[in-house]
Amino acid sequence: MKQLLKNKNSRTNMITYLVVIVAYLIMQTLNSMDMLGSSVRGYLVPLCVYISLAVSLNLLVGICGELSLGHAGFMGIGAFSGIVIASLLKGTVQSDTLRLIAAMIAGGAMAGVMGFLIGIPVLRLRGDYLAIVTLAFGEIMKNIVGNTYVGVDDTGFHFAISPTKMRLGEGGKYFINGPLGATGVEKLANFTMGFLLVMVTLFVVLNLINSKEGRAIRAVRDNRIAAESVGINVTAFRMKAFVVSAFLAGMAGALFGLNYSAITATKFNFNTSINILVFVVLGGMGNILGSVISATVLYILPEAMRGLEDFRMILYAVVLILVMLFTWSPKFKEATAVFTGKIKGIFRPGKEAGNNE
Amino acid sequence: MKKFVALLLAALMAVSLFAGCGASGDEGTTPQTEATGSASGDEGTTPQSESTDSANAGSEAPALKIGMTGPLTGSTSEYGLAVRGGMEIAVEEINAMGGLQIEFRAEDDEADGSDKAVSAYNTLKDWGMQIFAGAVTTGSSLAIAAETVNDQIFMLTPSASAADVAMTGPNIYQMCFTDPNQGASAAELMAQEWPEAVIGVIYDSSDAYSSGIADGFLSKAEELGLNVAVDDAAFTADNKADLSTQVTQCKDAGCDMVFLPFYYTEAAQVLTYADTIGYQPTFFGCDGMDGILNVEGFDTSLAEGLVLMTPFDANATDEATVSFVTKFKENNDGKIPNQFAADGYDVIYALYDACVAAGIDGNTPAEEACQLLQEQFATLTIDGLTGKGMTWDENGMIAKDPAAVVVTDGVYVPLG
Amino acid sequence: MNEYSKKMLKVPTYTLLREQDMDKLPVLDVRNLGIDFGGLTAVDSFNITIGPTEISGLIGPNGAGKTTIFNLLTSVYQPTRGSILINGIDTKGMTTHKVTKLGIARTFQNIRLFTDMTALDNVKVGLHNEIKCPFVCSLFHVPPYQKAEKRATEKAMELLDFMGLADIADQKAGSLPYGVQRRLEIVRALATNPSIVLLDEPAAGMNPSETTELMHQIRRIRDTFHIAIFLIEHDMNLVMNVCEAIAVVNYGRIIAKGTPDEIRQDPAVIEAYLGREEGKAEC
Amino acid sequence: MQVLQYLINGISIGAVYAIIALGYTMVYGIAKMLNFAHGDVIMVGAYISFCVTNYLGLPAIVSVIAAMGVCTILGIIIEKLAYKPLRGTSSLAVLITAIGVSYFLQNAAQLIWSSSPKNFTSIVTMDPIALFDGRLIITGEVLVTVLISALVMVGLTLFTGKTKTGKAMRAVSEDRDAAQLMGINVNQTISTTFAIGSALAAIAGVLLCSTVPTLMPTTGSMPGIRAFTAAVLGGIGSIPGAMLGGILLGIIETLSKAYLSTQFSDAIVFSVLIIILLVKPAGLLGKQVQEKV
Repeated sequence: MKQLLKNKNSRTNMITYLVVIVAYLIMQTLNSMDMLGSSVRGYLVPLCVYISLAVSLNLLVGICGELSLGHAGFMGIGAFSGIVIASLLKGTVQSDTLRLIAAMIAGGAMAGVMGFLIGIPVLRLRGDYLAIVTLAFGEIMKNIVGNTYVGVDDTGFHFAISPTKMRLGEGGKYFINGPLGATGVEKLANFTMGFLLVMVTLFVVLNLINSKEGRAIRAVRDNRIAAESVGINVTAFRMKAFVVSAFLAGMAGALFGLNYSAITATKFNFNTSINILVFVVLGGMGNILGSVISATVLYILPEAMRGLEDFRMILYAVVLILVMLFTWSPKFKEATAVFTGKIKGIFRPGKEAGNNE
Repeated sequence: MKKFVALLLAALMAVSLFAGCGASGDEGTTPQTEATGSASGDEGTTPQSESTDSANAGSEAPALKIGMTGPLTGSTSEYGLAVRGGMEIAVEEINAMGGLQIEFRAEDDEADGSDKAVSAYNTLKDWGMQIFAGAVTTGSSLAIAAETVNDQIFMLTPSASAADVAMTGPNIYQMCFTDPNQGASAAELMAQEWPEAVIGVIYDSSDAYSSGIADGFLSKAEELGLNVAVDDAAFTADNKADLSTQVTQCKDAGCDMVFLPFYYTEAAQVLTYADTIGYQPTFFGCDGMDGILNVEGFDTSLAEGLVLMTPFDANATDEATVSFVTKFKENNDGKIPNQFAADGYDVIYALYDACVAAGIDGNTPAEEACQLLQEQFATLTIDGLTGKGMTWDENGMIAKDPAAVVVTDGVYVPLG
Repeated sequence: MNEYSKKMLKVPTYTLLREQDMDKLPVLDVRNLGIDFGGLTAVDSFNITIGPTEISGLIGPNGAGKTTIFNLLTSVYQPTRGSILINGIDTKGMTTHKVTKLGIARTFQNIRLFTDMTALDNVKVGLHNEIKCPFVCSLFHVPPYQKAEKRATEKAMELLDFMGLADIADQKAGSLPYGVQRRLEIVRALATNPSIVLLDEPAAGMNPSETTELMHQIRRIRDTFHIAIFLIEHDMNLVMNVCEAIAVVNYGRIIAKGTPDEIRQDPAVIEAYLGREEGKAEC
Repeated sequence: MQVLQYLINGISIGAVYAIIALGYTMVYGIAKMLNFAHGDVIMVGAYISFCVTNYLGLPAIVSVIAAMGVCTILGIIIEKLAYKPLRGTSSLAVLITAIGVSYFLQNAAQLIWSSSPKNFTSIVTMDPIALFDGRLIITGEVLVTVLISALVMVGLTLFTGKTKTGKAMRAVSEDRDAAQLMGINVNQTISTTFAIGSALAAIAGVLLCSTVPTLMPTTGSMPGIRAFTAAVLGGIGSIPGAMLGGILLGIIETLSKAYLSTQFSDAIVFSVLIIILLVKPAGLLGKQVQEKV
């Protein structure tokens, strides 16, 4: 353990886990003491979902250096397949928790398979071209899911991707009803499961980063040609990262879908993908704890600003721009460096401020 | 070590922000949220009333808290803002009458249909909402409906028209027509007035409202044996910038009647393009079409002969409508209200009438109000801006006359 | 293998083999290699055979196509003509990482280290294929993986120590001095367990004492790991002292091949390359 | 005949995409950033033009000039405040800031002009040309849009090829550091690019709303993304590529709606994009840059 803490990476990881666990315990305690309002209780699950999405996208954007604009597409696949699986298992599996887990795994698997299939052609592209193709993928998914019908009636299970409404027999029930989306979904999600999802996501992503796979992925990002020259199969590694990221997004999507009684395909649009990307970039590329914190803050922010009424979204935009400028601008970084240097100088008299190097 | 402390601090800050939010949410009406969306400058109650049942017992009953969610920002905010505007007028009028006072609050749900919608609703719940008068869009209503069933909060949506909304629970009622019903009535009307017409249908396949009506229309049309030549001219929210193809399809199929079950925003586009290419069929719209004559810059002559089924006519000369339209214009920079605003207005009055009849006031717990209102709505009959003698069936769906009008010289004239 | 050996005997003129390698399979055997870039022939009729423990050099004026040849050997470019056999296996159509697995490793003219990673991690990336552990194992950090990882760290440290870089193991590669970066790149190449290492101007940017040190190290690498080394270098002192065989290219073609002494006296080389001796300082 | 009509419809919307894409591609080529706020500058341009004609009663041409002026200033301000401080950092950071700017413009427009749609009166007063007894109709908007986007394309090509500023732009686009060393004021050049891009956005906004009359605060966002797609399709950074990509995208969209499926037309359009990029990874007219080893 001592040795573990010596390693800087493992120390950062421990902190990340610790922060999440402590936050969970605090929220759970407050919740059990009935000290949370409905709105805060309402945030808990989607917040966990967005944290997971941000962390899994960070694997792709921050660690691999691949810009993806279609993360919400994977989330959507996960959500809808999770909903279908949860509904189908209703009669056979009694435990809600087991059903939720099954739905999440199915959602993840479905998204992972999709990620793999898309990855085969797409991962040949790089940079902004990869970005536009992932955007295209998200739009295709949204369009197709919006015309998908899944349901059961007396004659059994029905599935159709069709421009005209699929009709079920008398007493049939739609799980996914085209543009209306999934309605009458049983709410299985809960905060503990959200917390577990975050932990699993963190575990997978952090372990991946700190394994030989992660080392290889970082090498590929740093210098693709050199990585290839030492025998690293670049395409395979991009694919692995892509599929893992899609899988995690699918799991998060399934939890999200099962947290609401109705959901439509339009939720998983470009804007949602962009929002997740904003969490990642603001939290710092490759900084997992940063993603967790920025997803939390940015998700809560517009909610906390409800009091501003019609000015809410415009102020959110202003805050977003300002935060980006403050965290990324070289000038501002310089200014803060000088500032912290001065502070250090106060505490360490005798040494010239800002001249510590 | 320094970094560790820094990170821990950051984390603690995040947690405290989170918890801080929780606390403020819990109190419901912090000063900053108090002003929100409430059109209640002149009410007699203190906004600090934390809960509805205990604090003010004995003194005069606090105001009844009615909440609404809808898109107040974003691409569909037009509808949310209209409903809010209509509701605010009704609340002002009611509060001015004395008697039962209403405190009203609107929250932005961004027409999101999942997390944002539920969180807007939760914010209202924390505020102490007793009756829910939303949501505006079908997606958000579907997501919130299940919550209201759990919480036993009465829900009367002004404009969420999918049949599934009311079917979610016994506590959910609708003020507008349900989509399949509206589609079916349109088909019936066509069969009656234009039995020989060659019909084309253009609809928004990414929108529940539009595809719901189209679906209801097509199945009824099949039953009635109408001649539908084009039934798949759909568009989506992403590609509605260009509707020329769909219009051309109808033109090429020789349609002399084109059914447009979507909002006037896109309809204006269809009418303009059809005019450009000299295509002059009879256009037939639904309640979402109301408002087309008031689009700024729109040449109303293009809408000449347009048939639409709307429950509301802003140009009507009856006293109620005139007064409503005047007030709405005053409050909204001269904007003319559409049926969304009228539905919102009617919702507040329906709730008010029912509450007065059932003796519900600011002290009634939401669950109790929910029960009482359900009993009331079973027998309630309302005369409003969007219809006379409106009643509700046991599913919570409204029964009102689908008044069909035809645009003549820039105003609505009853059909026939 | 026999088949191959027979072939070798048929075309003895290609070889620059040292005597002790005569009865062994050559590690690199290039036949009639050529590449065109949009009508422009960059390399043509390039033939070379390198024995398993040979140190050979590739020299030629700037723009002669030396680095292009290295890129062809490591499949960064696919050749238009000819064949490359590494340890007897044809690399036609293979990607770079596959060719690396056949036993060829390289350094780059414009150093390509993983600048954001530590020196140790750079070497461990080179050891990637040595850590044999399935994806799931490394994902869950199971004990066998941790053991393999530990072994890799030890091996990487050994390699760093070999080149005298053990004390900078924890420093970011990008922050190291130029000469150290060059040596680190060699260590990373060695980590892939190659049978031949291609060094692209290993002494570029080094001062004379560093260069002398490098010469010793190049010999030591061959003698310790028993591998072949093929290097591009402009520093004639290094080339003539270290290489046992030299090939000279100009305009993409070999103009001379032989021992350092033979090259020194070759009239074609003198004309094309050494003739510009007075300009040597500029190189 | 039917096919021709669909083709013309496709070219009509495609030319609008093209002119928006020209703005995207120019900014991308030189500043190397995806300016997701471009679509919203278009919207602002359209609103300005609408206000000038409808509220001030001035002729259409004045409204276009006014829109260009306002958008140019807006573009410069956005660049100075939001993008310039981040120059030289991760391009992703600028992308996110651009998204912030996009949100800002949309919400500001909602506060200023309200969210109710306005019906934009076409600036083209030409009557449609009816051919083959009215079975084929070419609207004035189509002709004007195609003409103007072609003019803009040629103009931009000449500008970047012949003028000093244009050459500086190309130099910055090729190699920013080298250009700086050659004495080119990179910041100035990039600001000029934004100014030109924003002026183009104003024209694009007017043309977009002349073709598609509904004007709302979100009017620019979806065509913006489509145009971005078109720019990538044609090879982002390439001026003729943007034109080709835009027209092609419009045609594909219209034909897939007409003959394949209206419901799945989004999926079809984006699938075509993916397929084209797989065959030509740098877009139709884009330069494939080989990484030097």
